[in-house]
Amino acid sequence: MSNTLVLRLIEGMAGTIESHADQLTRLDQAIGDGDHGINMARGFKELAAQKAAIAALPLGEALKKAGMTLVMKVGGASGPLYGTLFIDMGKATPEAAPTLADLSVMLDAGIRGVKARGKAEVGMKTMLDVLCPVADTLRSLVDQNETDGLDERIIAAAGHALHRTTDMVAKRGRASFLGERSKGHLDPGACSSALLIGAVVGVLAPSSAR
Amino acid sequence: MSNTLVLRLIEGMAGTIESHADQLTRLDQAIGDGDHGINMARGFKELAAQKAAIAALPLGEALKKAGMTLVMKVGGASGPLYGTLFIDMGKATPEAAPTLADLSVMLDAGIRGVKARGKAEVGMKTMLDVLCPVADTLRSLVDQNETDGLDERIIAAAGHALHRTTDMVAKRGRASFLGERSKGHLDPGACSSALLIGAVVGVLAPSSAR
Amino acid sequence: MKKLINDVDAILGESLAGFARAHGDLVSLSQAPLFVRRRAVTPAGQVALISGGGSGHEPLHAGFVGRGMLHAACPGQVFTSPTPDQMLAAAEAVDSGAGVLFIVKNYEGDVMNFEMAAEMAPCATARVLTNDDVAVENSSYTTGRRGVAGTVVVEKMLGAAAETGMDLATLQALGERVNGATRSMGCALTSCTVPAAGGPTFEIGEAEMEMGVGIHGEPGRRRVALASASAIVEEMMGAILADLGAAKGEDVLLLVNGFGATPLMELYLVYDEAARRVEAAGLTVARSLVGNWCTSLDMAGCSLTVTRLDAETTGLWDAPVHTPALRWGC
Amino acid sequence: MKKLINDVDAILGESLAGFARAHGDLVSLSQAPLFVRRRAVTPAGQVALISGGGSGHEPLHAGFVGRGMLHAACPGQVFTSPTPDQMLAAAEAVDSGAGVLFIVKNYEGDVMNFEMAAEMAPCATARVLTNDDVAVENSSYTTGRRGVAGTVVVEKMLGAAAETGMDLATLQALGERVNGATRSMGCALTSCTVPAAGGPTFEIGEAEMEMGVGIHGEPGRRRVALASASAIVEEMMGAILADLGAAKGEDVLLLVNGFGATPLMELYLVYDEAARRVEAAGLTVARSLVGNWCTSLDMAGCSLTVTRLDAETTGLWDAPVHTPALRWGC
Ligand SMILES: Nc1ncnc2c1ncn2[C@@H]1O[C@H](COP(=O)(O)OP(=O)(O)O)[C@@H](O)[C@H]1O
Ligand SMILES: Nc1ncnc2c1ncn2[C@@H]1O[C@H](COP(=O)(O)OP(=O)(O)O)[C@@H](O)[C@H]1O
Ligand SMILES: [Mg+2]
Ligand SMILES: [Mg+2]
Ligand SMILES: [Mg+2]
Ligand SMILES: [Mg+2]
Repeated sequence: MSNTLVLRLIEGMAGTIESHADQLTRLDQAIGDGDHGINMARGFKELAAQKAAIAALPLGEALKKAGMTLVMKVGGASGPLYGTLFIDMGKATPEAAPTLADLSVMLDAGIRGVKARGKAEVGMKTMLDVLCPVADTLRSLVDQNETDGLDERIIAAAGHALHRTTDMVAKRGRASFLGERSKGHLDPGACSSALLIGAVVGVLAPSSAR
Repeated sequence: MSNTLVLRLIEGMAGTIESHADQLTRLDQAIGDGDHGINMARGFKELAAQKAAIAALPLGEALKKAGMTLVMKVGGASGPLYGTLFIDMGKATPEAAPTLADLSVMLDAGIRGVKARGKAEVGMKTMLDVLCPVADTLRSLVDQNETDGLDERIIAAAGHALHRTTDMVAKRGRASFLGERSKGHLDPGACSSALLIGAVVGVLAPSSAR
Repeated sequence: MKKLINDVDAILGESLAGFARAHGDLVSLSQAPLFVRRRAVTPAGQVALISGGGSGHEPLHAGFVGRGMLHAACPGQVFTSPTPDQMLAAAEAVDSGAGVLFIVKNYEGDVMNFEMAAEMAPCATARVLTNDDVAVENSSYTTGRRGVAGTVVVEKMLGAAAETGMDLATLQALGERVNGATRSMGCALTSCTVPAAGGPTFEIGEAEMEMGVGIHGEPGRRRVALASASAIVEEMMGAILADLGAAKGEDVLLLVNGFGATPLMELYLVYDEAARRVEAAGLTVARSLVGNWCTSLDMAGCSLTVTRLDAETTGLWDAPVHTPALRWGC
Repeated sequence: MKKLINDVDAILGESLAGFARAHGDLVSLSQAPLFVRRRAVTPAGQVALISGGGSGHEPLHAGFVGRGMLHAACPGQVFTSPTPDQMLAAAEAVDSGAGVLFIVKNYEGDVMNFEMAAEMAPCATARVLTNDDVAVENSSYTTGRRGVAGTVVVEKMLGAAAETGMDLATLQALGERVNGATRSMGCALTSCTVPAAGGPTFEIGEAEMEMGVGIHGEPGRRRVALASASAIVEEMMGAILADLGAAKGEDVLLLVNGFGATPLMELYLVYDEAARRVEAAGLTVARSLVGNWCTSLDMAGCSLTVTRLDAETTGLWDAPVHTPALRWGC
């Protein structure tokens, strides 16, 4: 990936998080402690501030540095989790420009890291409930070699998966303290994941951006 | 004064205070600390509880005991002041049943005590701004030997005097901390004095009670 | 009104029962007349310090009963002066024969009730009146200034002095000197709610504050727009320092006092603003105290207090104290 | 939102600056990475205790840094876990070579950030997780119970034990024992307001309360009608004692903790209700602590904590402590 693409990815993600920070915070007020948007905005602002230095690195190193930046800046549960996602994606990044198949492998590696860090699985009403369906979609499209309309399908998968968190009872994160009362609300971290995926797709395939 | 008259005086005063306690408190919230009605109600409730014992005493002793009961139960600024009023009236009470002239002398004595205790004079937006005009009215009617309609005149004097506290700037009591901002409100202690005078007149001359 | 209470009329007794139960090693409670006293008997020759006033300012005063501070405290109903029977019973309980010093905040209710107690007291009494609140214009035609959080400083220093065996007249003079070296001013963001009244004492808008508020929610200098901590401290500290008249180079004690509903996080932020201004005025913050010491029930806001220190009063401040609310050196 | 602050983004730094200024004799502050440490160097052979967590719970944790308690504290943003760089820098600053014990409240954010710090730490580390909140159902399928005010008890006792030279593994085991002997539950009358969010975290009616609330305004067991202090304590203490499983005749420590906006008067009233119920259950309230120790910004309400005591832990509780917020015995 070229230097400018990484720059634009960081700008795209940081821009989306900044403009949706209040919405993420409101979601977290409903079933958490009301800081998710604030945490994410703090971390991605720092990422944006360091974009030049990060974009100057090879992609794998760039992802690791971005992840470490998030770890050291976001705080809360989402900091170590998003940090691990990026770091472990970085570790799985090939030297050459990644293919779609590489991207799928990288995302799977990042998700494995998130699951291990958070001791969580799909269905627990967390960011994994967006990340995993998206990774599944990407993987199966790559397997079937069907790249037509891939970007719309990814976005659709993220949106649909986010929507499905509404009916889940949280088993991880602060929302889990609510038990049944966590139902009826979107998960904030699932929402930020969907937003980030939207931003990435928007940069990589601008035509299909929401 | 007969035993039952003292009983009825205590009941009359306690009843008025109880039913106007919220109003007195609201006045005190505006320019004081919001407890005048509560203080007075606490004191007069205790007085009512002791009415039998008090009414059994000669009038002078009854007044002193009533005053001491208020001192020990009301608290705040109004406790020592109303207490002193009653105690010093008691000290000026003749052995024989008091005449109207005696009553005037007794009230003057009580007011002297209040002034000394509170280092206050007329015009400082306190209970004295009702007590003094009422005492003046009583004294001049007694001097002129004009007892016709005396009760209405007393009531009118108290009401008019109370009304006039609105425009005063407080120089004593918590309202004095407000300076000019104390204007535009009735003084709570002046209001309780007017209420007590109304209650006393109501018992002594039931026909003219408000 | 949202409060952790049972019956509005029983709050005071129930709360003091809990207080006495929690601190039974230090204090004991008399329910009628109501007062809190040190468990330890006043040593012969030691003047006993008694304070008191309306409740709702906790830990003031009962929280300051103990070694090196008060000998007894007389709690009135919420925001209402105690009655003379309480002071008389407390005096009788803690007087060692050396006399009793009443520490009284300057409110007519307190002044008159303590005065009646003094008139009836069987022992020698003297009185120190605290009136540290610069928010109120100081005019000889009115009641004068209110006693507010500076009272804590007076009680601490006199308590330490009493332990040294200082006699009644000297203690009284010292108290007047400490009070004279102390200035305070406060500011409220919300009203307090007197339980028996059931609703807020004053209405205040979402974007307003009461500058110069008293410790009972009495209106202050003026109602102004909500400002930054920096602007608030600027005005309060300006008024305090202008009135204090300390010379450059002097040591002072800086007390940042919360009114009850303001979190420590904000109080420390205010402390930083205040201390920087004290230092900028050429004074040295030699001693500090930050916390909720002289509260107004559940009011949000704070007050600043500055006391000029000398070697004697610094030593008295540092002397060991062991009370439910304040403890050091032992 | 009404707060004594300047810029919403600068609150934490400004408040900690004031804290460090007010307590410069005891602690010093590192601004980047952000942590508070004891001024005194950790004696050789002494395990260093480090805690931390989101800010907004003051005095927890920074207020407990000092002799006989924590060696360092890492404050996160308001209600947000600190980041691993803070824990690493703090560990480097206070490790004497004997290792570092992290005291972590059971929230995934804290757990994961401390975990990453432990993975990167150059020294030996161990961890004690506090999870005393009985309001949350204890299920192995979820995150488990939250760590709340019981953390204060763990920090005090471990701090005293560390001073005796206890090694890392033994300290960790002791911490787990104290945490295991501790149960808490809370109740909120109003919401807190996170400064950066600008408004209340939850809506709550004039006649409602949140039973079993967490220390970040997280919803609790259920929303119920505002009840008397007696009924509230009955439910909370009932849940605590049922879960604690103490035998008749045992000594316990009773901690009544205010959430920040509840006056001392109410806390002592609650203490009385709580202590009577503990005694009625055949236990002895051997030690008590009443005040605002583990707060939720400006939330009104309180929590109860009960810890079973034995001779060792009683001694650790009584041992001298000298921190900004807690001090006795010296
Ligand atoms: N164990 C976990 N595994 C995966 N995701 C988690 C886990 N715990 C929390 N999350 C995600 O983090 C989000 C909350 O992040 P944030 O509000 O920033 O942190 P905190 O909960 O510490 O305040 C949740 O909505 C959820 O999606
Ligand atoms: N020095 C004084 N002389 C005469 N009356 C006074 C004085 N100070 C206060 N008062 C009266 O007392 C009333 C207030 O009584 P109250 O509210 O019960 O006491 P407090 O002001 O201590 O709360 C005032 O409205 C005023 O009429
Ligand atoms: Mg959150
Ligand atoms: Mg009043
Ligand atoms: Mg009053
Ligand atoms: Mg958080």
